[in-house]
Amino acid sequence: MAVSSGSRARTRKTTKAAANGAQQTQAAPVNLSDERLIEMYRQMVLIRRFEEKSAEGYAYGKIGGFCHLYIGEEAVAVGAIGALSADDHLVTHYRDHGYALARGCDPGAVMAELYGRASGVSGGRGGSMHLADVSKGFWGGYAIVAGHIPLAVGIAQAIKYRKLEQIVICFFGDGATNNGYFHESLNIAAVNDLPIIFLVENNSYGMGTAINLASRVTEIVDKAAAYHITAEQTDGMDPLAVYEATSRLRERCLAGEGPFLLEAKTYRLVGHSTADPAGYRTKDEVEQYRAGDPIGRFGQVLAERGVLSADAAKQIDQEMIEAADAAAKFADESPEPAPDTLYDMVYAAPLG
Amino acid sequence: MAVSSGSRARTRKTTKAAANGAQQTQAAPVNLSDERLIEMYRQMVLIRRFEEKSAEGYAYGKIGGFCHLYIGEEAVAVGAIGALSADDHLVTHYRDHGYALARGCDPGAVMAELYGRASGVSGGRGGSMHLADVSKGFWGGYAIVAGHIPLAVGIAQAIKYRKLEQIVICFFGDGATNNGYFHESLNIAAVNDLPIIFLVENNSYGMGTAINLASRVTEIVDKAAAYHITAEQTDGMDPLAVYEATSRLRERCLAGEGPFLLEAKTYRLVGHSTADPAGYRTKDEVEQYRAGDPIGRFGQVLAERGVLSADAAKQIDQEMIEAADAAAKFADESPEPAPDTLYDMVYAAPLG
Amino acid sequence: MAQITYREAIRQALREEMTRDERVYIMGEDIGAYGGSYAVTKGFLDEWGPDRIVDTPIAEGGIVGVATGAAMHGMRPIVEIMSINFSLLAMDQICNHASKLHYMFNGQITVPLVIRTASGWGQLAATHSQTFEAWYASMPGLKVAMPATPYDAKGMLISAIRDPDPVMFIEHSLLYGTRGEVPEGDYTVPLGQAEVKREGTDLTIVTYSRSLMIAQQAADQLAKQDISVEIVDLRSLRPLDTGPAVASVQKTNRALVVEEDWRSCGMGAEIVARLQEEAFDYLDAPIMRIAAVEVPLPYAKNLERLCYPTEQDVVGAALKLLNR
Amino acid sequence: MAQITYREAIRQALREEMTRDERVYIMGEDIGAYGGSYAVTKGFLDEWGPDRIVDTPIAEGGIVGVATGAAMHGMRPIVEIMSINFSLLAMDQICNHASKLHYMFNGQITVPLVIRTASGWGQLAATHSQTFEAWYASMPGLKVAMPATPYDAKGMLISAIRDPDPVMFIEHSLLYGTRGEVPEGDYTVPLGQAEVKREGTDLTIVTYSRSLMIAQQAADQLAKQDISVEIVDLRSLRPLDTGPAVASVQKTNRALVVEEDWRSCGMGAEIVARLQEEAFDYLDAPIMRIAAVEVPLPYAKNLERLCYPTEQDVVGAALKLLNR
Ligand SMILES: Cc1ncc(C[n+]2csc(CCOP(=O)(O)OP(=O)(O)O)c2C)c(N)n1
Ligand SMILES: Cc1ncc(C[n+]2csc(CCOP(=O)(O)OP(=O)(O)O)c2C)c(N)n1
Ligand SMILES: [Mg+2]
Ligand SMILES: [Mg+2]
Repeated sequence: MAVSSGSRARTRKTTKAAANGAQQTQAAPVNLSDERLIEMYRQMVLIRRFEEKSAEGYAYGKIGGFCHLYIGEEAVAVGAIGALSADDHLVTHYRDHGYALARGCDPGAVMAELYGRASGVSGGRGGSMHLADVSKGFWGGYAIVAGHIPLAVGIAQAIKYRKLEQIVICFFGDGATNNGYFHESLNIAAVNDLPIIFLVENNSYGMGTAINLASRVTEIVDKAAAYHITAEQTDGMDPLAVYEATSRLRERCLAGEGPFLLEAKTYRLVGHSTADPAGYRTKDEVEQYRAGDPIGRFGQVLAERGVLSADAAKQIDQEMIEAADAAAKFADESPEPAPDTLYDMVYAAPLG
Repeated sequence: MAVSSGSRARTRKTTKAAANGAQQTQAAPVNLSDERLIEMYRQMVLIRRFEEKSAEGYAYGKIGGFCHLYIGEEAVAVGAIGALSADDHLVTHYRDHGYALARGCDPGAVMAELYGRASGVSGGRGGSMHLADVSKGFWGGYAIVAGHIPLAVGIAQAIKYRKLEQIVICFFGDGATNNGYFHESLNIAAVNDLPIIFLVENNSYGMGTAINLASRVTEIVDKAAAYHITAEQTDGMDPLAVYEATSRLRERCLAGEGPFLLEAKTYRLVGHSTADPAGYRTKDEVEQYRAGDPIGRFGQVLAERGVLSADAAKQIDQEMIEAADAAAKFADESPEPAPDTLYDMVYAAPLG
Repeated sequence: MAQITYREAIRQALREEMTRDERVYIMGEDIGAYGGSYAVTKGFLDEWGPDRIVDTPIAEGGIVGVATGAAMHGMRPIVEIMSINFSLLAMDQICNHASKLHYMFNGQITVPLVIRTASGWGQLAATHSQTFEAWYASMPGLKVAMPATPYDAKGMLISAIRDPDPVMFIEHSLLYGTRGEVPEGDYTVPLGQAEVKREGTDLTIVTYSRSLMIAQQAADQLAKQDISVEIVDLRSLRPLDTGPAVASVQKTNRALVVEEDWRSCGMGAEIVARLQEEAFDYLDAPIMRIAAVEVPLPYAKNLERLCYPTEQDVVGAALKLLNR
Repeated sequence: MAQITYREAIRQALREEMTRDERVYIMGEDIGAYGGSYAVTKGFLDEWGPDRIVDTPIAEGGIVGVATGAAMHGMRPIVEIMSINFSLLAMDQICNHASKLHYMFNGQITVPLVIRTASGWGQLAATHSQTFEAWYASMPGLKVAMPATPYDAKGMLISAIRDPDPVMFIEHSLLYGTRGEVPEGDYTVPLGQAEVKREGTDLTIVTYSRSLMIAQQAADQLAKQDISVEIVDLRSLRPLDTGPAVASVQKTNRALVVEEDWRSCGMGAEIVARLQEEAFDYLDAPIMRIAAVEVPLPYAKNLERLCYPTEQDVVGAALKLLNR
């Protein structure tokens, strides 16, 4: 009978290609105006500066609980979310500051959420891991690893049932792909042909566990074969590559060809959370990735294209530092949620 | 970047081959003595006649709860379990009468379990879905779909830790492969290189839901690519094919090359349980499979090889009818569990 | 009024709401071609088609999550989980997701989701004979309904479907065939309201779901001994309406809880705790609990029979409570 | 005796048992290279190597199942689940599998499994701030330990590891840094035994885990008002040893339960139910419960502070119980 040749040894060698007959393809040229390119750069810098400010807020005890920074991964959120329309939907995991900012949430309202203030995007009830702005189709960050994937599939199911011209993008990490929810969700999405892109941020670690200790399969695209879902890898340190892939897959979702899995190779340049010194990685490894910092890289690309001068870059950086400072100031000056709201909204329709 | 070509359209066409580059291979010739071949035939007939007797017991109200018959799938249990050594381990789902009999459990003790009697293999506490004989390495049937797969992986983990010369075989259905436990278990088994064969009985239905309504992937071997596990398909209506594949993969497990996934294509010739009239399948479909009844087919093979005469076959059948009758008689005459044992064995070490 | 079964009452509620509201649809394992493991949705696939009767893979966690997502984005999903025992596989989705979102996201998200599932038993052995209503009843953000009669089943299911919050709607496999009066067409029984199902003066029995039947039978028997039993059917377990039970105990001064869950940490414990909090001075005797025996439920019929409360258990407890 | 932390007490128990018994090993997410999310296993990977300190993928259900299987075949696994909140993803394995097998298979299988997990909170928001001990305490076949002090933590963990049954061993994130006297080396505190942690005459407080700390602080404060409080620490929640609490109530005639779970259907309900069953005639007032507020726990510090019982809540309730 049939013998699969997808053995461990063979596939581990082909790290760059998907095991199931994948090929290297060149990213299609991206047609974006200079303004859009600069806007993307601004967003990336905003996220970086915002995150640095978050780390500071955490150190000062203004932010509590768990706080997961997006430093190093900015290109993914900015590229992918930049490819969405205003009607599309996002569902994300807890490392969610970057998505919120890329989706255009006000940095003050995001920081206020981290500070646990009434003016926060979730009224101070959710905190860092649970940002949401449903008016923008941003259905929230979720803190149970992989638990949000079926929710995203459900939104896509509603879209299909309601015959809307929308797609869903669901962000999660490499670690989440080892969880049962990943499996059940991709299978359900596939068998129902739903308009959803599963965007895996492969940063090679789930918390402190290296990807190869958690699975034989370190190229996440390989996992899509189990659902007959078409999968792609993209360079998650390059916002244009992510933008291009997302745009293309989004169109295909609208054409009824979904779902898709998009793997963005990326790296977090800081610890898993603000509490993590990340002793499980070598300095060398981190330095190597730091040298390819996506902001520096994208700045250079834009400089080479003549879109962004050194001065302009400096000015953007200054503006974003100020924006982050202003966000922190806004948060700090915002009132805490009123104690008498504690029991509000446990139910949409309280009874008895 | 890399683009996977494992798209739905392409793969759906290659129904006979695994999507990831699978090839058709010829089953290696099986070297079994005439005695063993006849013994396998006897086991298949025993299971068939036993199951018919179970249906009768259910109809008469001797058996309660859920009762899932193995009729049509006998070749899988007999072939696979026939390839194991006495030290190996089995963990199975609830459709488990066939495994118990193929592993050599006394038919009387099995039937007594179905009848809920103290002389049952599980003392009458487990019933049809929870047969076990740990002295034979048969760790039981389990009634939560896919819930036993991690248990089987754990037994394999213990084997590896304890450096034992043993393997585990874990039986489950096509429907179970859509569950999160399947995913988590295969991944954990793979990353730890455990000596286990996941044997999927693909009978094209999970209860009343056709396989293609539950997943895009109807050839279960395709799912193994997501774990970089080597997978094979075998003809689950041919005990020799199943035997050959299991023997070979068992050797490889012992050599440290595990885990493996083995998909046996089979069909249940009766309803999901004794309560199911199976209205979701066409008569034609059932008739087609009935024509290829594995017992008839195997009998013919043995006849052609000159191992089994028509008379001998008839005699075996008669003996197995009698064995099933005797099992039912034994069960019926066995006492119920003593009421004062109700609280026994909630704990191995009751406290306070 | 027509006498119909509990099963048929639920079918009526489902069909009427699916007719009334296009956003209502049903998802679950084997609800379509198979017709539902307890035949509740038999024929629905033909009637409504595969967009509204959605057969799913065997993936309770995924299914509940998907339905939750659909509810977030404008649908009114009803998920059938064959057995409450399998809801353990969806526990995280029910409790960490569906029940939390409205509050955690400050009212931005609502989850109008109904999870229909069945409690019950009948030689199904340890993993298929449990009931977990007390767990769900502890969960803020979730509503829990557990009707005992066809009338309540239909009226409460309609309420649940129209409710904007997630509702665990817990049926009972041994009630599906029971009959009672049910009006055709639209009516609702509100969630969160207990009801006195039998008036009496000597003793209060607080109960819900199938145990109501046992309690009624016991009350009939006790009536022959001139003992007058009042029975309060909780119907909803969250929010839990203890008003009628408290009022009843203030009258009878003696109370007994009957349930099919294990005794330790079951609903009975909560009811006892509240009654003694709210009616301490009225109690002439400790409140008693009749519940399932605390073992993994055995398959053998003779053993299983020892595990669940019987009419005789209730009668015995009542007599003991009354010192008779 | 050395004063060490609750964390260090647990570390000692783990190391001593791993030294004593080769079959003991630890599995869990980020217990190796990361050192454990609460640093309980920090350094263990270097000390014991990857066969005995097994980092796993993020798959709570799978992990508990795998450990159960290993326990069946001769190992003594200890699984760490980072947070009791994530145990919902393993609920089916814990309840439908590990807890059932010994009984369901008529004693053929035993499951000497320890699941270590942490209750606790601290601006972790709704999905990371719950505690589910009452659910586990309802499960036949499972044992549940929830120690409050370093001494009990070490002694009970050793007992749990040596026990042939599955044990949920529930630690508390806010206790890891607390200190107490702990002997070096081998000693055990038996599972299933409550202990009087403070003797008194006016009022009984029944509690466990971190709430013991709150209760002690409240008792200190009440002592200044000449109110003498007896505190019973349950320590194990299944089997639940109510003996010391009943004896205490027979002496004080007034009882108060303090817990961090939500009030409805929490441990407190079961304790109240049992105390009124076993000491009804001794009670001069309804038993009170101090528990967490029934909302999905909010992130904001000022709101969260309103949710969990404080020393002041306990003092207030005690005064009320004593009509002062
Ligand atoms: C069910 C569950 N288990 C464990 C955790 C703890 N945890 C939080 S983040 C994380 C790692 C996730 O890794 P990955 O999916 O790769 O995302 P990344 O943080 O790398 O972006 C873990 C284990 C959790 N939040 N939920
Ligand atoms: C978690 C869970 N969900 C649902 C069920 C009900 N159920 C029992 S068997 C079955 C179908 C399983 O199909 P498959 O895995 O293909 O095995 P087969 O019966 O075809 O051999 C279902 C849905 C269950 N027992 N457990
Ligand atoms: Mg990661
Ligand atoms: Mg099947």
